[in-house]
Amino acid sequence: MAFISSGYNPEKPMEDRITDIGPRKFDEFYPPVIAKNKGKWLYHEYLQPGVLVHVAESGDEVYTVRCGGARLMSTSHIREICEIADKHCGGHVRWTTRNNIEFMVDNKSKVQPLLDDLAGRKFKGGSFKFPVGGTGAGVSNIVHTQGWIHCHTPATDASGPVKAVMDEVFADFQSHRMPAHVRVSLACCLNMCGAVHCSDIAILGYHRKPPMLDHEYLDKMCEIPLAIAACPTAAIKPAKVEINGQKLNSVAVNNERCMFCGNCYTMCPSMPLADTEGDGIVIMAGGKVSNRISAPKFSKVVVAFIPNEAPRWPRTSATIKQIIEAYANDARKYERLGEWAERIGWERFFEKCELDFTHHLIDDFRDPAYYTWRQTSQFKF
Amino acid sequence: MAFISSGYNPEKPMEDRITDIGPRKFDEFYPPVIAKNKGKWLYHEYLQPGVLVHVAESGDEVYTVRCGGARLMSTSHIREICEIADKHCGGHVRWTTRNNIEFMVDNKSKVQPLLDDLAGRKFKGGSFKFPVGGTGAGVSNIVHTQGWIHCHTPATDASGPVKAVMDEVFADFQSHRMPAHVRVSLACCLNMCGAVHCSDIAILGYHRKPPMLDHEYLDKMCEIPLAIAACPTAAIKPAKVEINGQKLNSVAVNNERCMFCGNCYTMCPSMPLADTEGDGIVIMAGGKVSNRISAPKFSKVVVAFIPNEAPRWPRTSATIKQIIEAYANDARKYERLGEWAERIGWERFFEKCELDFTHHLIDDFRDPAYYTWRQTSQFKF
Amino acid sequence: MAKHETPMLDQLESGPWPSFVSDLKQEAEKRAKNAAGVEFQIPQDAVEDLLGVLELSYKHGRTHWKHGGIVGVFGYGGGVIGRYCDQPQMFPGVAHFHTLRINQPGGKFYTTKYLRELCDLWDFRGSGITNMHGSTGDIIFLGTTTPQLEEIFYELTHKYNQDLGGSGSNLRTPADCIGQARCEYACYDTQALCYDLTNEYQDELHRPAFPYKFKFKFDGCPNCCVASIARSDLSFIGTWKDDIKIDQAAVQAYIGGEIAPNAGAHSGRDWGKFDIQKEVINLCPTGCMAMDGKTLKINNRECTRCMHCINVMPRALHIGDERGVSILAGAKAPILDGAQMGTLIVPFIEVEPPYTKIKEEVIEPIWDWWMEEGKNRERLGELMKRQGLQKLIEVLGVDPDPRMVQEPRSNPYIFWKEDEVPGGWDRDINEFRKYHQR
Amino acid sequence: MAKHETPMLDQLESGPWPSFVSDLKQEAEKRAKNAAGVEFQIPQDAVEDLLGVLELSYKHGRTHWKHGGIVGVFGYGGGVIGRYCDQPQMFPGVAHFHTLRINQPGGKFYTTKYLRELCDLWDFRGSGITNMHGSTGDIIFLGTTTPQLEEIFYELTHKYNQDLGGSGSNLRTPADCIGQARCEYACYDTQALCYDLTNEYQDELHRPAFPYKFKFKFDGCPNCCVASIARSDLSFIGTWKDDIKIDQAAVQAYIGGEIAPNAGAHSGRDWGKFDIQKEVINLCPTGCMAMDGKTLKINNRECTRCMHCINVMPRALHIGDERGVSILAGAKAPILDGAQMGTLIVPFIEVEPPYTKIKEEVIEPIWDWWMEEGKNRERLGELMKRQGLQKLIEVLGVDPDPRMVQEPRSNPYIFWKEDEVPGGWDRDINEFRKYHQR
Ligand code: SRM
Ligand code: SRM
Ligand code: SRM
Ligand code: SRM
Ligand code: SF4
Ligand code: SF4
Ligand code: SF4
Ligand code: SF4
Ligand code: SF4
Ligand code: SF4
Ligand code: SF4
Ligand code: SF4
Repeated sequence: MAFISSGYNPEKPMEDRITDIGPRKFDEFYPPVIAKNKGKWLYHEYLQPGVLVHVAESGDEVYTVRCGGARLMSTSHIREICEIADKHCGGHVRWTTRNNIEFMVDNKSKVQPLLDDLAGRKFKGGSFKFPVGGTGAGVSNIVHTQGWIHCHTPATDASGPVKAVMDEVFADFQSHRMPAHVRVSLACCLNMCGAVHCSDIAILGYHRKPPMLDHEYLDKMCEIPLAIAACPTAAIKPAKVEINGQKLNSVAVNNERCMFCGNCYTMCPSMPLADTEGDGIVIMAGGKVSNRISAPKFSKVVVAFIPNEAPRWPRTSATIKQIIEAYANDARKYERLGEWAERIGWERFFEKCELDFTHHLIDDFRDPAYYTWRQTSQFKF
Repeated sequence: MAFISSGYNPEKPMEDRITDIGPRKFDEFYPPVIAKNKGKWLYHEYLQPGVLVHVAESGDEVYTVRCGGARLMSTSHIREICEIADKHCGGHVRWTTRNNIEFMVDNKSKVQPLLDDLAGRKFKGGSFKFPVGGTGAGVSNIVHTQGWIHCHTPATDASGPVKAVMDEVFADFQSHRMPAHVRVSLACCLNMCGAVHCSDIAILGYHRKPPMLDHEYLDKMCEIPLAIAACPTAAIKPAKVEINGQKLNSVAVNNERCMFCGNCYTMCPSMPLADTEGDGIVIMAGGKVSNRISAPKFSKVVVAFIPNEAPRWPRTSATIKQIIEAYANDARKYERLGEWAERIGWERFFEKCELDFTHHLIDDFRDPAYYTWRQTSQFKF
Repeated sequence: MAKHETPMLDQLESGPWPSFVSDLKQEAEKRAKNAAGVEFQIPQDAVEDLLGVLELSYKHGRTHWKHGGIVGVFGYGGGVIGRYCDQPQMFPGVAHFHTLRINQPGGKFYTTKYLRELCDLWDFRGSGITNMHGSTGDIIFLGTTTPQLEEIFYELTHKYNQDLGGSGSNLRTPADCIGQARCEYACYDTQALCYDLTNEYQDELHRPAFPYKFKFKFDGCPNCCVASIARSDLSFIGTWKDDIKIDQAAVQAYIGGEIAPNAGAHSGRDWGKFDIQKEVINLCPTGCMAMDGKTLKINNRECTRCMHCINVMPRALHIGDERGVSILAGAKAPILDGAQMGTLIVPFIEVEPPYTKIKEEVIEPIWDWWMEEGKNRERLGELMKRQGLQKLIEVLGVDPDPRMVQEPRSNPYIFWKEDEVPGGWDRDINEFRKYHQR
Repeated sequence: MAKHETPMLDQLESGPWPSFVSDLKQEAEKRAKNAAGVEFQIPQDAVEDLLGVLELSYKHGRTHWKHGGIVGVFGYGGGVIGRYCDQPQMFPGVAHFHTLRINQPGGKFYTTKYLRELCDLWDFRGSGITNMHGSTGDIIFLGTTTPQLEEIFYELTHKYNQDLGGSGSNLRTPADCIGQARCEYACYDTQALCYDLTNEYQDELHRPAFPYKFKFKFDGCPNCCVASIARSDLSFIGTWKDDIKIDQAAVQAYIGGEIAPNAGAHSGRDWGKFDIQKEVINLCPTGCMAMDGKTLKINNRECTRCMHCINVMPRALHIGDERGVSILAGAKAPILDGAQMGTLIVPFIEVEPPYTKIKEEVIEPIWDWWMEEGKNRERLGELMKRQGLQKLIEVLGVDPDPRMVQEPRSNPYIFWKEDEVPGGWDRDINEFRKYHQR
């Protein structure tokens, strides 16, 4: 492969340079019906799961067909999306904030042909390329992060567990039988690149072993003071070690104080945490971000640990299914998962979801922990 | 006055000594109707504010007349109580957990004579000795602490503000027009000897100046390390000072970090805080301890400071009156003050009570402060 | 004539509420006259000087009392609070003015005989001024001198069969609500349990062996009339396990307006006709009530025993029969880290004399832990915060229970223990590096 | 034939949900065939090796990516995340595998023309693998080598009029909900505000001058479809001041069952006939709604604009006309001290281009403060926690407002300032001792 220059001259990086131009302007990309009716929409309706119509003051309508997507996406796949958009949508398409793909048409007659086209498209392995759904009171796409596909700190994979869980709850991606939105998110480590901390159900990668210390290289590869400062629990101290008769500057970790956050590893590659048996998944539940009825809520830890069972994470997906079913059976219309848990009481949540309540689920992190304990005589037997 | 020995021999303190016998046993003191029907009460009713009847399974009844009292009480006053109890109640009387006095009779016919007797008793200065009330949906007696009558750390008096406030709300001690119980408490310093932190309305003595340092005596009168350790904000450091040419060990206080808690003064008399202008009253509101409907709640600071306006603390009592009136006008039946404030929103509470919201009322103490800020787009204009 | 002018205090004699100033004055006068011919063992003018020093505080806006110093009775580490005036020359009658805490009887019931005995003793050996009662619950004898302390203690124990209460780093005087003595809501005998534990733990009450103070309070039901949940290191709140008993005829009587709701507690205002739906069913925090035609139904499994419905209709609804207590731990005042309310550590336990389970499985393990781990001046609640609720659960040897928390943690910062994680924590970095180059 | 065996990944090809493995395989195959004759500037087998290294991670249960190192484009401090494989010999195609963050267009609307241009560029100079989209909102070009970074940037800017997004201690790529483009709930033009601020602050976006990352997100209404309240340092949430508009005829149509509630979002189950009392009025969190005969009444002064009633009856109820945004500050992920949600710091502000008030009275003062006071790697929310909400209010120069708190403080630990207290803090101990002896 021969290097082909774009025109960029490394000798004169500033020559011709264009910077700070920002993104392309949104209105270049609006479909005509959007451009025309922007800010003048009157209402919307679901024709079926995955299919929406919005009606404008002008009487114009826009029909949206929402498709699930693995957001890890090849250009081949994007080109196929373009092909569909050209064929049905005048060359326009959009993505949602949860990585679904939206094809919009401006006339009802165009909806069925689009749906038929989408239904026919499958990957070689047999999975749908463009399953329609993800709207209303159902389970939408899982927002997620990099995992083993690209990041250096994950405690689990992202795309794999997402695929496994979405397969498990697929019927609810395509239906409206839930009491309200169910929003599932995944973050592969505590950095939580996403709104995992406020999701109906959150899948979180978590380490459970303190960092290993690569003493021989530590001082060479890391800024020791930065590694020490990175630790939120002050578990890291400077230390002198002797390796092969050589005295080296390094660090010591007080394992008892470590909460496995990996912040030290972010600052210092000589402190890796990853471990086959140590790493796995924490399940959280009951968060939300909308301000509808109740204020936004943080998700709560409901299962302290599930091992990484690649490639299909069966216990993780079964647990999530179990929670979703208990919720679907018991919650009231419009009630989000966290609202349901609070109404029935968390003691009932564990009972109805058939989950164990273990000591790990009791908050013991800093002062605010105290406010999560039960300070009333009100409880259910 | 000649010393009269009880029989105690200081030379032989252990001679004849009786210890660890505990309190007198409760059942020695029960009125017969109580002793007989204990654990077999069926229900109760209020005949009028301050007058209760309890009906037992046996059909027996006990009528209780509750009287307000200054809990700071002379033996003269107690003897007068005994006189009444002998006359009407077979020589029995009790006190409530809020320092009210309860006279009990076992027959309805005995109630009116008792009430008449009580109504006639007044102090020379004109105040009632035994005002009847303090029951049901009204304002009961104020539980309080020592204040200037006996304690070394108060930032306000106790008995004085209590008298002033009770005079102000006296009509509501004797009526049932409130939406629910209104429980007012007073603590003369942050030690909060009482359930002030969970009261519908709390009157709290607060210092606002950091301790003075009596360097000349500090090392002699205090254990410097204990004084330093006492400070919750680590504002105190050891220091050397020169007084009249003498080098002395003492402490230095970082005034910026001081929150005026007086904990150092508790440990070290050479660090007094009291100050005429610095000291005064904080008003808190919205707490409760019962588990009825909602869980117990902490009171919230609603007025950051009112100066000590001895002898009648007019601004303190006016402010409390104002809050109680707003509550009485606006709350629903059975709704405690804190439940009301939460239902209407604290922005409305300040509006309806005509209180200023100042920066002092925003929590800035430690991590949990954050959870009191508004983390939703829901608010009222 | 009064010894000191008290123009400011005098203003507190007007107004309807009982005036403590008037009362102090009547006591001062009584002592001055001494009609009973008492051989006062402390200055006769103590109350005059108390009024004087209080007036001075009103003028200055500052207290005139100094730190206590260590005074007490032999062999006890509590029960007395030392107090000295900072202007002893001006007010010699209160120069030394210590308080004694007398352990009140359960439910605060008295006979006049006993009260008069206390008054006689206190007129003779003290100021004649009391608090009925202190916030913890004691009878407070307010103001005497050091030499009188042993004398008072001797007379109390020998003549009146009465002991002192607590102060210092001790068990403090336990207190209870009136409970079964006169309340139909009481789920256990608060007085009996309070009395038994007070006597069982006399040593802890009198001899400081704890890191700091420790309080028991006993509420017969979740209405919490002695505020145990807010101010006791161990709060005992009565509750029940089975069903609320319903008298359907009485329910109808409430609906029909024949019985006033909430026993007439709202009689001071016209709140309109009683509406069971609005006033009871809709306010039930769990929504577990409903009218089924003329029958009131309660789904007791979902009831959290908040007392509301029972409070509103005491003649129709009664507490269940399978009774016991919930125990909450760690309540305290705000110093140092902010106030705490009690945390539910034992959802349900039987209350049967001699209360062995409560003592041996709850109180004593907690004390052992706190005495082992608690720092000087660290309350139980603070230790719980510092070492975590988990630790207390371990100490109690019970299973973690979602009833102990209002909600599970929202941070995932779980401190795993080495033995919980397969393979442990010792790993060979060079083995790791075989698979993961630097 | 595939370069690496991937038996574990292969199992992720089954099941209905789109398989990323199948997609990666189709891309690997496409590159292997190279029917289009692309002169790949990074290894042709990059995707094969990506599958290979991922399979290895599935086997080990551990990632095989190393720390990034500093790579990027000249003059920018962000937009590129460096990444290296820890088994480069086994997987040379992904030995260097950096990502580029391409600033997505507002609302994530695209033309196929533009998407194809991006695909062409990325097939040519990168792996052909993307994330549509990253969690912050960017188009993620996943995997290229260091020498290609400048080339890609040059082509993006010169040919496609397109810039990079943010990374590092910068302003991060702002993101918005679809808003007015297709949503009747939008209270302002999220795309316009997002675009304007993105362009206004290009310097902050590209050149690290902040203590840490900083995020803007724009939600058109309190439904928060871009989750701004949970994950942006400044969250802009649309709202209104006046009344919800009611179409009473449409209300009746909902009641009559002619229109499905919540636009049909609950169509998958029989929830029974729509009951406006149960489903709307009783669920309104402020209880400010009522039916007055056939008329729906809203006491708008008490409404907190939670959106519920509007969501349930979008054809009957419409947002008010006096529109603007609420601004909340400080949301962030849990590292280090626990997650934070945004705190309401500006209850209401108008949204009118050129948005001068928002820029000069909110964003810039906050940045000045944070840049002055923020520690290294301290997010705005953490600084707010450390210095207090008071401080931020001071920075904004506004009056404290009870709307900024959910409730007032329950601890009374007020840090008074010296100038707030008459007489100041310097006092003469000897003067004090005249009145208070030792
Ligand atoms: C397309 C999208 C915005 C975008 O810019 O891409 C969007 C679009 C709409 N949202 Fe949303 N929401 C979108 C993400 C969100 C999110 C963010 C998220 O999930 O990460 C939330 C917050 C969720 C949470 O609280 O955890 C969100 C909370 C809502 C709500 C409040 C739901 C609730 O019960 O709390 C509504 C109101 C409703 O559903 O009636 C709503 C309503 C709507 C409406 C009906 C608005 C309208 O009139 O057009 C749109 C179609 C709804 C649907 O999907 O059924 N949208 N919506 C996003 C689609 C994501 C997807 O592919 O699934
Ligand atoms: C006598 C006393 C117990 C004692 O051992 O001395 C007592 C006695 C009763 N309480 Fe109480 N409560 C007593 C202090 C309390 C306290 C403690 C306090 O105020 O410090 C509380 C907690 C208050 C709080 O939450 O801040 C308390 C919360 C209740 C409640 C719950 C009220 C609520 O709306 O939250 C009830 C139920 C009711 O009123 O219907 C109740 C009910 C009752 C009943 C009706 C119980 C009964 O059936 O006999 C008794 C008469 C009520 C009355 O006073 O109107 N009692 N009650 C106390 C009288 C204090 C006084 O003199 O005013
Ligand atoms: C007398 C009494 C107030 C009253 O007027 O009723 C009282 C008086 C004092 N209390 Fe108290 N406390 C009294 C009940 C309480 C209560 C209420 C309760 O027990 O229900 C509390 C709050 C509950 C709790 O324990 O948390 C209480 C929390 C404190 C504290 C703060 C303790 C903490 O952990 O936060 C202190 C400070 C200390 O211990 O140094 C304190 C300290 C004191 C001292 C000993 C002052 C000192 O630092 O030396 C006071 C002596 C005053 C005096 O000269 O007479 N007092 N104190 C109460 C005891 C009377 C009795 O025995 O019946
Ligand atoms: C690519 C992306 C995840 C994804 O797959 O979508 C991502 C990937 C990384 N994030 Fe993130 N973050 C991404 C969105 C987020 C979000 C979500 C958001 O912006 O809405 C968050 C939570 C919100 C927030 O900012 O608090 C987030 C919170 C973090 C944190 C924790 C920051 C904190 O203050 O708590 C870190 C740790 C750090 O900064 O060292 C982090 C660090 C990282 C690093 C750079 C890892 C590191 O320490 O070097 C990851 C690089 C992965 C890689 O190799 O590709 N990432 N990161 C997201 C950016 C894509 C995009 O530009 O669109
Ligand atoms: S959540 Fe952690 S592991 Fe996953 S992409 Fe973000 S930083 Fe990397
Ligand atoms: S993983 Fe986190 S807690 Fe453990 S040593 Fe590293 S920085 Fe500290
Ligand atoms: S509250 Fe403070 S000043 Fe008042 S009695 Fe208790 S310790 Fe003394
Ligand atoms: S008053 Fe409290 S905060 Fe101030 S120096 Fe003393 S102990 Fe510290
Ligand atoms: S706490 Fe319960 S049992 Fe005790 S007096 Fe109050 S209402 Fe009665
Ligand atoms: S006690 Fe409370 S929770 Fe139980 S049924 Fe009555 S009102 Fe409902
Ligand atoms: S946040 Fe509001 S305005 Fe934006 S898309 Fe969602 S519902 Fe519409
Ligand atoms: S928007 Fe919410 S608060 Fe306002 S009227 Fe509708 S349901 Fe009630």
